[in-house]
Amino acid sequence: MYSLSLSPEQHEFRDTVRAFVDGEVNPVALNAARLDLGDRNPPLEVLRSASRVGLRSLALPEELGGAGADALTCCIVTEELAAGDAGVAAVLGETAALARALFAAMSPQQRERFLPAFLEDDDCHLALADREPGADKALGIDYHRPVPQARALDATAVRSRDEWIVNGAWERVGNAGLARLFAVLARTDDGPALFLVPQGAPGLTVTEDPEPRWYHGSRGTVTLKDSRIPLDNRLPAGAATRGGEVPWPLAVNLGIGRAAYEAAVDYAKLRVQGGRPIVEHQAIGTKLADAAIRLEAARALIWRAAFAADRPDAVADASLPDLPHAAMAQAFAAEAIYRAVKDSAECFGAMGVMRDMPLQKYVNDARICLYGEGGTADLKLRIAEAVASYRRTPSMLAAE
Amino acid sequence: MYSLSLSPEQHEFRDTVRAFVDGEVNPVALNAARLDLGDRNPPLEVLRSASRVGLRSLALPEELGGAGADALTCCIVTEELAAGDAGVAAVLGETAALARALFAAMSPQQRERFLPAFLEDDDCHLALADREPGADKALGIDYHRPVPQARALDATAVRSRDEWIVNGAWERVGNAGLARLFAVLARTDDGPALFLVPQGAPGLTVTEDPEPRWYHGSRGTVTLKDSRIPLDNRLPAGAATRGGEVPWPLAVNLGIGRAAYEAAVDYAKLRVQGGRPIVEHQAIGTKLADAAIRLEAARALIWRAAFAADRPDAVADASLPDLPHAAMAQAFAAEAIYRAVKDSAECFGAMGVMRDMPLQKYVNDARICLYGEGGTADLKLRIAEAVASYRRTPSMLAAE
Amino acid sequence: MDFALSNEQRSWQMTARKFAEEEIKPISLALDEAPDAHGTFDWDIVEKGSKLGLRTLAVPKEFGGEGTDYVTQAIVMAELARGDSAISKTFSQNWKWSHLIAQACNAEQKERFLRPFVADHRFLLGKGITEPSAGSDNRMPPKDDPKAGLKLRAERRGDEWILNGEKCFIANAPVGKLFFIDARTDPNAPLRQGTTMFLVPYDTPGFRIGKVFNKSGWRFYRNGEMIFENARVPHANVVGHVNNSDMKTEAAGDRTGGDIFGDLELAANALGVCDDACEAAMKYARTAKQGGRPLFDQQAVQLKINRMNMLTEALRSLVMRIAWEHDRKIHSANAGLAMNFSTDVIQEVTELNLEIHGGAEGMAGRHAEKLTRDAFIWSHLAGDSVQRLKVAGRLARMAAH
Amino acid sequence: MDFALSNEQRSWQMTARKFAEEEIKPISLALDEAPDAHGTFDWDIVEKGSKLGLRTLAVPKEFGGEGTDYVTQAIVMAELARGDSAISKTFSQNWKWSHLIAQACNAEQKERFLRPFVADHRFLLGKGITEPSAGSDNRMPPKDDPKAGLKLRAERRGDEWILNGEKCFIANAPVGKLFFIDARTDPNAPLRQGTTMFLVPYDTPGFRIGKVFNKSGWRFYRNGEMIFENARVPHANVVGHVNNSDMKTEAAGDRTGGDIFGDLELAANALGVCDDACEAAMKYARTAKQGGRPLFDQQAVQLKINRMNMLTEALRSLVMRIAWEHDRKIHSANAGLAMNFSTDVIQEVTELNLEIHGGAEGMAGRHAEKLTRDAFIWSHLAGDSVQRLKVAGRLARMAAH
Repeated sequence: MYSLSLSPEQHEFRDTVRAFVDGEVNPVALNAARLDLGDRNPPLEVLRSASRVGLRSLALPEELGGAGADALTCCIVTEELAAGDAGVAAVLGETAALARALFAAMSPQQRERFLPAFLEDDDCHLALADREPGADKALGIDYHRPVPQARALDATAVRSRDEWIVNGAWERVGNAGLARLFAVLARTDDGPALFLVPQGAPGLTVTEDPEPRWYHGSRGTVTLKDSRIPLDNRLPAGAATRGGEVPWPLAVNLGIGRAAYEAAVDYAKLRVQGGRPIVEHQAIGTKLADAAIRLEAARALIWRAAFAADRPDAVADASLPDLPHAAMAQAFAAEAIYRAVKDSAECFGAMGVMRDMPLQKYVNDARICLYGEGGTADLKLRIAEAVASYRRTPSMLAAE
Repeated sequence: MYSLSLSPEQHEFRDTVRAFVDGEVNPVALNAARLDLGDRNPPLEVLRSASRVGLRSLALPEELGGAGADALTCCIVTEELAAGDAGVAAVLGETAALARALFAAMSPQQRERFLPAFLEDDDCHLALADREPGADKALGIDYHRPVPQARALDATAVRSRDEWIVNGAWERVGNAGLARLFAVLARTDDGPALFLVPQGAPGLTVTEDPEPRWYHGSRGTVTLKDSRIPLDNRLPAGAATRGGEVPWPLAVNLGIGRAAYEAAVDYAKLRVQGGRPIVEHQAIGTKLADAAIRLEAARALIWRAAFAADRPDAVADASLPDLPHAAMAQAFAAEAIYRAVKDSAECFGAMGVMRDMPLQKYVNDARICLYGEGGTADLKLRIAEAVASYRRTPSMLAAE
Repeated sequence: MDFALSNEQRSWQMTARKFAEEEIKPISLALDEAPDAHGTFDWDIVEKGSKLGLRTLAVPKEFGGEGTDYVTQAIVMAELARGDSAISKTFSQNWKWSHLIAQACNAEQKERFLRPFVADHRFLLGKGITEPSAGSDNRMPPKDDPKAGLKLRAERRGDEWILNGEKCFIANAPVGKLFFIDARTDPNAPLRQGTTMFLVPYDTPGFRIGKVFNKSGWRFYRNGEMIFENARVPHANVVGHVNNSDMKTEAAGDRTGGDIFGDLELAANALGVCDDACEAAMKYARTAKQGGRPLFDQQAVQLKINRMNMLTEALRSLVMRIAWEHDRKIHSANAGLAMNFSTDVIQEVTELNLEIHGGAEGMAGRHAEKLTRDAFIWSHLAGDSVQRLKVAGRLARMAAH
Repeated sequence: MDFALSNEQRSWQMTARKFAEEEIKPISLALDEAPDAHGTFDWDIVEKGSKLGLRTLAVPKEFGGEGTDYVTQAIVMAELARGDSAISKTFSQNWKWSHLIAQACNAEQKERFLRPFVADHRFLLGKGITEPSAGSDNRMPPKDDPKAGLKLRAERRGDEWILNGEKCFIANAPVGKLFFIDARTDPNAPLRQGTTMFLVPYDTPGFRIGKVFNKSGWRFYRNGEMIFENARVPHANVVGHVNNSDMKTEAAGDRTGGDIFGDLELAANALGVCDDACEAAMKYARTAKQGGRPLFDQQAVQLKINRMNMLTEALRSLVMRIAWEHDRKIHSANAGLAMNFSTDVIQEVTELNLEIHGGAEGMAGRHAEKLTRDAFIWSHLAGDSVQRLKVAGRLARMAAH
């Protein structure tokens, strides 16, 4: 039954997180030093507080000690967090989604070894290292054609007695600088597998990505050099890696857009020019209306993508079209929100570009969502393939 | 509970109407003569068939003999119909929505007099005449200011013994050329009231609007000159006039967009240039992906507006923001769909502008949705007032 | 740097403006609204314009034409389009092929065809390239499919060529007296090496006009199918060399004539339509009222008018620059860029004009609506992906040098 | 019609291009990435440029300047901006106020201020209008609120004026040696009748620079607060007449100098940034590979490059036209339209460039990112609603005539 009403739990999550953002995030995030482009590191104290409210383990199933939130609820929470601080939202979003995927995939023994530490330690964030340098995921020139040939993993895990010896390098690893536990993808004699590597493992090095930062939160390159990992750290085969494709990065984008828009509305009601508050001028009013429309459309598509992740049956029964909903939501939202944020910043005049004030940060943050990871061009090619009913075979997909 | 799954009834409605459109609408609508701008009159035979399938009384409550469809279901049905023929969809949408509003508002005696004829006669369409010439509904210059003064109705209904004598003129009356029953708004001694006027009433004249047609279906000016109407034809006070604000015109727009897009996808798979089907070219693929994204975003906002009409509690409990959802959906969809349709037509090259082929008609039909009724500028001012929390008082609204 | 017009250019501008205001504008809307494709044309306006020299503007003076430069041609196209875009195009279409005759035909052909063309006020020119299954393949022949592109066959038989096949969507087809026809003379060679261009008079045996198309915009500008059934064309009508039709290859020398003119043509025509729309919008905004005050008092309307004029002045500047570049025979990608730009500009400007006229009744509203239909024609002539990719390719080749 | 440059114009173009390539470009990115607002400036580049005449380009020759025309100035701004937009603006800001001195100052003031300005390679100029609560009200004073607009007070005391108040967001404030300051001399009169313009040297007693702003883009171009606490300015420093500051009123005569120059300035600067972006995008697309082939082989990339160049060439054409109009003292709304257009163009072009560079590391990616930050500055200087509404008003006044 079609309904856009939120559940009581979702309302409660939203209210709780909104209060948390007001009380604990904003005082840090709206500080002039933090607004400056020069400091984009996620504030650890805020992350710890968020963990204590349960946001680090939000998506972890209840039976494993988490809040068991579905993809939609994760998006609602992430939007609220990102309206306060995109970096905080990104770190928590990644950890929460990975917690769901990784702990569900673990063997009981592995869970026993890793879950208590995760639950107890407010600083325990997770990271997935599965992208190797040079592994180009873009369709690009191969649009609507089979990818020429499968690319083998460079990273290797070789068994030596009671250990794995892992060597490899992975780039663009989310949460790299903060994670206490990594899952890394490497090649073994019997195919690719994920290995759990704790922070501090021998031979592990993490390097943050260089400026300008095309990500929110933390990201970097992870290398393992002759790292010896206990035999039991190999995750069981077929482990789903990403948390059911929770589209939380889209919700980060939405939170950024909302923060900019709400700031602009507030300012437009206060700032008097031409003898009246500028919101009373058609030019400003129309600009804000456009921003409101874009944000609502973005939210509608993002929540739709979240729902499609939560409920694949809605695609199966044709309630939703069989299209890549997350890609469509991302392509739409990234452009729509960037425009909404730019329009919001414009309402502030020169203040919109000053580095000790929030608007330039929102513009920067929205630009990251739009142009990071190669922009929307490739998403559109993936959508186009779906529109053209061009289906990549599993081996083609594996080859990517 | 948030869900985008359709109910079994909604699925069934959609499938039924889709089959009806394939079987009975398309053979008429895709005829070269009908595609030509010169003939835009809704085909009566198709309307009759649609009535026999129950689409004329779609939104009429079940206890009154209709299908009792809610606003969302009406939108689903209207989109399907409009993908076949926008004119057919518009006539049926207007009648269905008015049937719900008018018959629900009638006294039992009135219902007894008018309902059987409505249910039995497949040609019985309904019209509401409530806009007087010169009654400017645009906010325009009065954005964020009170409307200077209330404008009294020019139309009058004067009681004379056992009859009302009604005089007045109304413009832009949907279904004017087809309606067998009109509800007209006129001033009485005790305030404005609606009167039921059957086709053929003495003194009733209907004139179709001139070219170019800025509407779908049928529209015209209605005048009553000393028309004598039975006393009982006055509708009870407080009758809701529009069918709970069913946003079916937005679904007409969506159907037009979908028809153009689907035609373009089909053609792009067939047409070979550059050694391969044009859909395999990035330029065409990206264009179609953009169209798909715009249409999905439009549908998401339109269905959201329908849901908000069906379930005002979702706004009350803050599941949805307190914003004018229908206006936002319309402003967004009109622009997004027009662009999607233009892009779709472009895929056809010169065939996209030939009057015996469908694409130019879709462009024309989408342009009507975008620029009819004064375009989107005024919608945005209404949205801006809501964004600025400027609330028009009831008397201000009444004055409009 | 000097943007001023010469006296001669200004004089042509005034002639065209007067003709557009006094002769074209009064008939434009009624012709546009004719119920069928045949009622949209008017020979009188062609004759009247021809008598002013507007049909033969690009014919060299030694053949009795006006011999104007490209700047003049751009200005005149824009002025005529301000009256009616399709009527302007009907005139300028003749300039386009006059350029081709002057450039590609031999002396005997010039005598044989230019003279009667100049003499007859109802003599219109056309060129047939597109075929039902060969549109963009003629403009950007795919490297990996040498058989792609036009299929119309011409086979030599003695002193004649026998043509068989069809052309589709050919401008001026139903009203032209002479056509350039590209035909495949070597079916096994790629397009550019296997095609020959022929001069085909309208009364050639075996050649006839098929369907006449009814378009949603540019209705005055006739368009139709051409059918060749053993059509017999003398060998003397071969333009240039056999198997070497393409006048756009670098070997053809002057890149600013013939088809490159088409880029300037669409851009300059669009400019005139934009001028028309800007004028109409300002007039309506200053006179129509809403809430008791002129529409123009509203910021939302002012912003639209600003945008319309902004885009129009940018287009004007670019159009005049490329016209000047053509006169100087400067090679650049600018003409193509201007043509692409004119698509975006004419459509946005006419749509904003229509939006300002929202709900306007009578002439003003009908005129605003017509302009958007005319503007939509640009989508497949000037601004489609193929036209944009072609220009991108030219930019890359220039960057490589 | 002639778009060619004179030899002198071309010579200035080459000087500026060489300076931009050899001196500006090598330092641009590092200055942009300085951690605080103070590290973004570099006096050496100012001195080097000044020695080439780039600081005094608009000062009449009789005062020792270069006395160039507007076309030259537009070309030089664009060339410098191709190296770094903010460095270009730091130079051209001096031309803007040189024009004002030449136009509005009396002979004694010219002697007293232009001479030292020309002589000192580190002498920069500025003008203070905006105040914390008066931005667009200074540009479009509301008719129904005569007290709106700037608040900084100047009161006469003998041969001096005593200034009290604050200016905000003033370009060159932290580095300038001489400023034009608008102050309210009749607090009861509307802005245009109650304001006087003063020449205020940086070392005026009671005058100091407050906060120095750290901007997200144009970081080289310094910007700060000005604080006046009983600042004492001699009466001889009044520009023009008391209560008649506004040089933009029709009475001021030549409308193409001073502030109108600002419209051309932003448009020409944007043009240079677009040239930089187009060049970077083409270079990257032709060298970077994806799937083993150059990015440029992809249609999606070609379409972006087409659009970047299309918008840039349209802007170039319009910029050159308005520069020429300024030289000819032709009055139109075109300069304002060009400034508005430059906002849309610079932002879209730099954003497309960034998109093409998606994921590019190192210099190429950082440079692409910087350009979008610089371009965003246009939003509040050149393309905000007030700037567009002002131009729409001018269009309407012209239509009324």
